[in-house]
Amino acid sequence: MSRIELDKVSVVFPASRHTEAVTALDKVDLLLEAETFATVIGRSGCGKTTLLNLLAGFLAPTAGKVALDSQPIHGPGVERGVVFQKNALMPWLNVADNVALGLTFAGMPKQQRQDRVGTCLDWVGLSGFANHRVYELSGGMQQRVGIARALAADPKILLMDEPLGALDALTRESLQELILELWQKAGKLVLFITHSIEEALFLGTRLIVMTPRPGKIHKTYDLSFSKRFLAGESARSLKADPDFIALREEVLEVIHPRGGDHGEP
Amino acid sequence: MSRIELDKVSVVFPASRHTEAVTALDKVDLLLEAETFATVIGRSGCGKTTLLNLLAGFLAPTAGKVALDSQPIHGPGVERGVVFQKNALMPWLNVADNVALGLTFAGMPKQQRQDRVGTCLDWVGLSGFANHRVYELSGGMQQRVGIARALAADPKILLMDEPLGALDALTRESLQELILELWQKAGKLVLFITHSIEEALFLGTRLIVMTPRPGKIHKTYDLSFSKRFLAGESARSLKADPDFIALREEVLEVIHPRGGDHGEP
Amino acid sequence: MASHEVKDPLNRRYSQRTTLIISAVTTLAMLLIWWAATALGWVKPLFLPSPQTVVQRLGDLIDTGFADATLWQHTLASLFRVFSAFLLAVLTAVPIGILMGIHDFAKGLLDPVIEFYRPLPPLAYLPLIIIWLGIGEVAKVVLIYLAMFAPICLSTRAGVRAVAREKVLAAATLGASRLQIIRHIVLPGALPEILTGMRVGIGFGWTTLVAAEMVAATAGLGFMVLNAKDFLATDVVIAGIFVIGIVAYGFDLIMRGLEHWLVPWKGR
Amino acid sequence: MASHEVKDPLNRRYSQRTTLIISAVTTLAMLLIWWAATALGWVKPLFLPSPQTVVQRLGDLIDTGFADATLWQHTLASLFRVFSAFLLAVLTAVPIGILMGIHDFAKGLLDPVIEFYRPLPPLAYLPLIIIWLGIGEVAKVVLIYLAMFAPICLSTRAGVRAVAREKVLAAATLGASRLQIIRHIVLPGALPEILTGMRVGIGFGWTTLVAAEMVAATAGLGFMVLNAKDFLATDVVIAGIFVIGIVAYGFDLIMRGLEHWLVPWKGR
Amino acid sequence: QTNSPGDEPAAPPPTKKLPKVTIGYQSMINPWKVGIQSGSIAKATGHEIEWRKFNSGAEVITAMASGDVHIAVAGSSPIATAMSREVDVSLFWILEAIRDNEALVARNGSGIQSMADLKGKTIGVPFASTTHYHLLVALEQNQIDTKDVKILNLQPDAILAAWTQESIDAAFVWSPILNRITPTGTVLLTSGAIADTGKPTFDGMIVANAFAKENADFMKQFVKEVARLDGDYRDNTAAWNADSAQVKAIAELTGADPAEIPTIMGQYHFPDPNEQIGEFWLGGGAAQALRDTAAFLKDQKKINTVHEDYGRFIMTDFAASLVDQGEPTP
Ligand SMILES: Nc1ncnc2c1ncn2[C@@H]1O[C@H](COP(=O)(O)OP(=O)(O)OP(=O)(O)O)[C@@H](O)[C@H]1O
Ligand SMILES: Nc1ncnc2c1ncn2[C@@H]1O[C@H](COP(=O)(O)OP(=O)(O)OP(=O)(O)O)[C@@H](O)[C@H]1O
Ligand SMILES: NCCS(=O)(=O)O
Ligand SMILES: [Mg+2]
Ligand SMILES: [Mg+2]
Repeated sequence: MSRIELDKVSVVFPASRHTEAVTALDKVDLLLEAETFATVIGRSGCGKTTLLNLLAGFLAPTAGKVALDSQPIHGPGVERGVVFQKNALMPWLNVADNVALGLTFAGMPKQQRQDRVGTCLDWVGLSGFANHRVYELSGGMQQRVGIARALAADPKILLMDEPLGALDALTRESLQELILELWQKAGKLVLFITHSIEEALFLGTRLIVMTPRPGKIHKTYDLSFSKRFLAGESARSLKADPDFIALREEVLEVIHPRGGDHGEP
Repeated sequence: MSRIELDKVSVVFPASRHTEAVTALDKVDLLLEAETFATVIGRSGCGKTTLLNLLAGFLAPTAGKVALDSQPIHGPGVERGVVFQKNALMPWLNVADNVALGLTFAGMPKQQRQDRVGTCLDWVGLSGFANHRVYELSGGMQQRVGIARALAADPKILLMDEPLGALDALTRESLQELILELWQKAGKLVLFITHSIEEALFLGTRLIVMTPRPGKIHKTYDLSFSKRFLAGESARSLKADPDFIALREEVLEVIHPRGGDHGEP
Repeated sequence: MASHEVKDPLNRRYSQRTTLIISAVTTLAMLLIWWAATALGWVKPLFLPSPQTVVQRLGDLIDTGFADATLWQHTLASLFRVFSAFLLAVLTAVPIGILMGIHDFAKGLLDPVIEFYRPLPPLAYLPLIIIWLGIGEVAKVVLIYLAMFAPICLSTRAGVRAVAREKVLAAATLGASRLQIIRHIVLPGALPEILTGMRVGIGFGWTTLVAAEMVAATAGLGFMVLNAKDFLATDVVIAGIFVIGIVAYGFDLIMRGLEHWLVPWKGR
Repeated sequence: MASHEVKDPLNRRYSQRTTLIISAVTTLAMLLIWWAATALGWVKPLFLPSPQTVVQRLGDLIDTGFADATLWQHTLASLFRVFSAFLLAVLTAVPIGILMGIHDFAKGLLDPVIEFYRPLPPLAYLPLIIIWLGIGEVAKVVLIYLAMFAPICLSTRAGVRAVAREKVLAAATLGASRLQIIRHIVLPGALPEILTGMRVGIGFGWTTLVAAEMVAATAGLGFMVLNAKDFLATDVVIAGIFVIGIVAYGFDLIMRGLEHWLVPWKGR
Repeated sequence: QTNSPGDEPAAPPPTKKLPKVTIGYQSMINPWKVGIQSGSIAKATGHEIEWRKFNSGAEVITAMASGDVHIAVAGSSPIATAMSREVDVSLFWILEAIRDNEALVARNGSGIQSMADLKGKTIGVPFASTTHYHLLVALEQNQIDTKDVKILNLQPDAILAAWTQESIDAAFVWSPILNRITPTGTVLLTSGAIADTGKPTFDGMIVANAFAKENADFMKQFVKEVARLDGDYRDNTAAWNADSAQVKAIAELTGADPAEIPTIMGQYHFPDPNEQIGEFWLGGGAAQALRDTAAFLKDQKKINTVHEDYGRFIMTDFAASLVDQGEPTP
């Protein structure tokens, strides 16, 4: 199950007093099946978050159809977990209660809830911070709480908007591994937006390269680096693989063509 | 002239109700001469901005001495231009007036001011935006206005806190080249904080690697890549130079030691 | 066209037009109920005169007036008091607020005075003002002035304190003198809050108007309402309230327009 | 130790302790001037009684009272009115504010009413309230209630609207029902502004107290001050003003404490 | 006017233009109102006069204390209060002795038949006024504790409103409001009756001392005109009928019904200049009455001090100047 289908989907933000109309997505077709790890890359403003918002049900398309298991998406749903670009934690709850939020809504008994929250905090390396207020944490730690919150609810589909952006290299790597493992174990469908080409290549089974004005899917690649990693190859050697480097150069060229336009970031 | 000297400088932020005392800088010695391009790198929280604040005169050391041309620094001065990490533009002024601010304070006549502002906006690729309100610009464009503002005042010493962080790869490169050229032409003393090891290696004649808790200068390197670039070598070939790659690995190892602590970002 | 609009699990946004229409309908409905209540005799005119009576009284007030002055004269008298007080308040409270924002010394000096009198009901110190300043215009203007001073001054102070330190430091590295910093950074930086303070202040002042006109006034909207009340002229009371409400709304519109015009960057 | 402290080209921060000391000195200086002015006979006691007289009168007020009630009884009467009104206002304004924040329909329905009466001086509609509700406690509590309702309601509405959309969406993706969103996201998210509204509201209510007690009261701090004024008892007027000011300050302290305690995340 | 520095400080020449004189009046019905309305007082004194209407004596004495009002009308009780509080004023004219024109009235349907029934009832009265004083006296004389009744501070107009709405059970007030409420009530007690127990009240005119000293001439002209109007009423009472210009003028100023004005005025006694300076009034009685009033108010904790002698607050010169000139006495 968990099959997402976009059929000629366009999103146009109408002109306002100060801005012209923006075609954030232009007739995008996309098919994502369970067990896909889709990574999305593209310049700032090319429509990555817009795409994610469509799937999350936060946004309805101006034209075209967005369907989950052949049913049109009408709004947010518990089967689609979201990790937000700008974290959306509740400052009035401590770390543990933030992570437990989905479980609370589902009415899970307290003991069970605590166990699950403990596991998830462990995953993201925040075991010692259960009782901290979220605003006492650094940006990177907050981002990890947001990831733990989404993971705790164990959704079939995981939509992540630059979830590792604010993390330092080491933490970032360990969370990449965690997400890969969870994805493999549970057969989730993951959509993962990133600004790092290396990350996109390393994690995805499907790389979606987008270009802006109007927002379009320029090209998609089928990848196997993550599978090789899970099979035991080291991250270092994978990233030194000539295929990896060649692909990196290719994608870079697509995103930032040499001698191309100087358009605003 | 323009010689900056730090003599056993420590900065301790005292404990507050919620936080323990932080030793942001611990007995740091540093000597910077005119025509030095110093790049500073280190993990988040290692004291880079604190170092810059000392030089800018925004902060007084808890212990030790900070001197400019043998005179202790007592506060901000017009000879030390600053590009802020978080841009500090004036939203009530348009782009041109923001850039002209230093010239206005100095009482420069209008015509002359306009010429100078035009040049500076040209440099940062914002010629068409002179009359825009700064809050109408993207983050990257605002950062460039901040750079233009500092450049317009033509200070002897230029202190820059991650000035190119929010820029896309292409714009970033052209601004790197601009800063290098200005530095070379005017014989300025530049202190440039960055999170990108590549950028630090490429730009600096002096690389300062800092480590946190307590904030210390771990090591400094004398570099010549920027000089080679200005002499005509291409950036691509420089970055592929084995020396460059070896140094990159070395610095990376210092900043993020494998198997090292998992400290918060 | 609005198909791109974002879904909200709370459904909390209608279009602005819809809301306006609902508001218009509500207003009409209330007028209708008022009319029905009086036309069907549910309430005595002493308690609630009919809308027609009020409108007619409004006409009378404009033509012939009440308590020896026309509506126009009453309104002018009140506006004069409020605007004199406002002018005085802005001219004193803004500089003092800036000083308090810049100098902790000034803050320490003036804080106890302002913080103490601020929460006092103007009616409580009205007796003192009358005994000190008499029953003329001065006492009235001072009462309104005092009601306006605190919000404008405290807003200005808060605005100055809220000017980002980096902005001030940036100006200093660009060679600004102390005065240049105040003129080019602090004043414009605090302007949004100064204007907010002025808006709140004029509202406070208007609220205090009736208290000011309670003693020995011979014209003014507050005086008119109080006088009408003494003669159980409920229609004049209600007409007066409408005029007071409309003027207050006008103030608010003007101040909002001013904000929009002077500080378009507000909240950015 | 403060050598690490940041230099500011405006020099605008002293330590909090310094400011407090300056404030204390100012307060003392003012008391001294007051004392000197009366002791040296610069002003007649009728205009400004000496500090000693006021303190002594305060003692009398506590022991024997004024206008057939002790200071304690006057204070209790006023507190009772303000707190009844406050309770009523919170119980009605918060739910209505939430509804207006969530539903544009409710907003459209109630906005015209609230926006119209909000800027009206309570003294202006006091005559109507008296005509409709008489001169008993109900009229007094209603007047204070009305002064409190608008700020609490509008703050609550603004707070609800300010709850970040992402928070609501996040809750929805975590499976929250509409009610769960209101209970777990909207209510705590709006709490800081609700508390601000309550603080402003209780201030407004207190300011309206004297107006409420102007008509037909037999006890209350406002009544006491007005009554004292009628007999030119300036000492009692000033003593009353002090008590009113102190109670107002107490309210503010309590509400700030409540904020600190209930919404420690405010502004983060 | 120019004064060179060397000049002797000379007394202001009599031709000096006075600043506008401010005079406060109340709603009581009396002949001098005609002089306000017709402008004859301004004409007689040759000065521009700003007339201010006050609701009751409490407002009057506050305004006098502030110095913004030069001359004003107040009852003996607020006058006693002002003098005890060291307001710099003097009584210089007795406007009227108060008798049946101030009365305690119980509203029909309130269930009050006698003074004793007042217990637990609500009584409206303008605080600090003569009626407030008399209400307190009457309660004391009837051994009713002030805490057993609900005394509300209501200005005369507000008393009428509250009466109409039946939110008060009784009121102690003066005309013209008194005449509006008596048709629907029962008079329990008149001020005349209380006066007969040795606690008289009166309405008088007070003047700021400094003003009186500097403008003796104005004062003389002023009392002369007031006395002339009183005299005209006394001499031609019948001519002051409902249709007369005088009564219309009074009605205009006070809001009273012209038809009832002659009756109301009939209840008053307006002393002539000889009576004014006589033993009963300015010559001694007034000071005694003020002292008694003050003593009572002090007992009631309304004021703090009672002066030994209230005679020093009384100026007989202006009234006396009329007698010297051979003003006719009836
Ligand atoms: N609510 C909105 N109203 C108007 N325009 C919008 C809105 N949201 C996004 N846009 C525009 O749509 C385009 C795509 O935005 P989107 O947020 O999807 O970009 P993105 O690829 O996620 O960028 P980034 O990498 O910076 O997050 C941009 O040009 C943006 O300005
Ligand atoms: N005003 C302050 N009060 C207390 N601690 C502070 C203050 N400013 C900085 N610090 C602490 O000092 C240390 C150094 O901070 P600094 O801002 O210099 O780091 P940085 O290297 O610039 O980091 P980044 O790369 O994130 O900008 C940090 O641990 C920080 O938490
Ligand atoms: N006689 C009533 C007038 S006064 O006492 O209120 O001055
Ligand atoms: Mg995005
Ligand atoms: Mg920094």
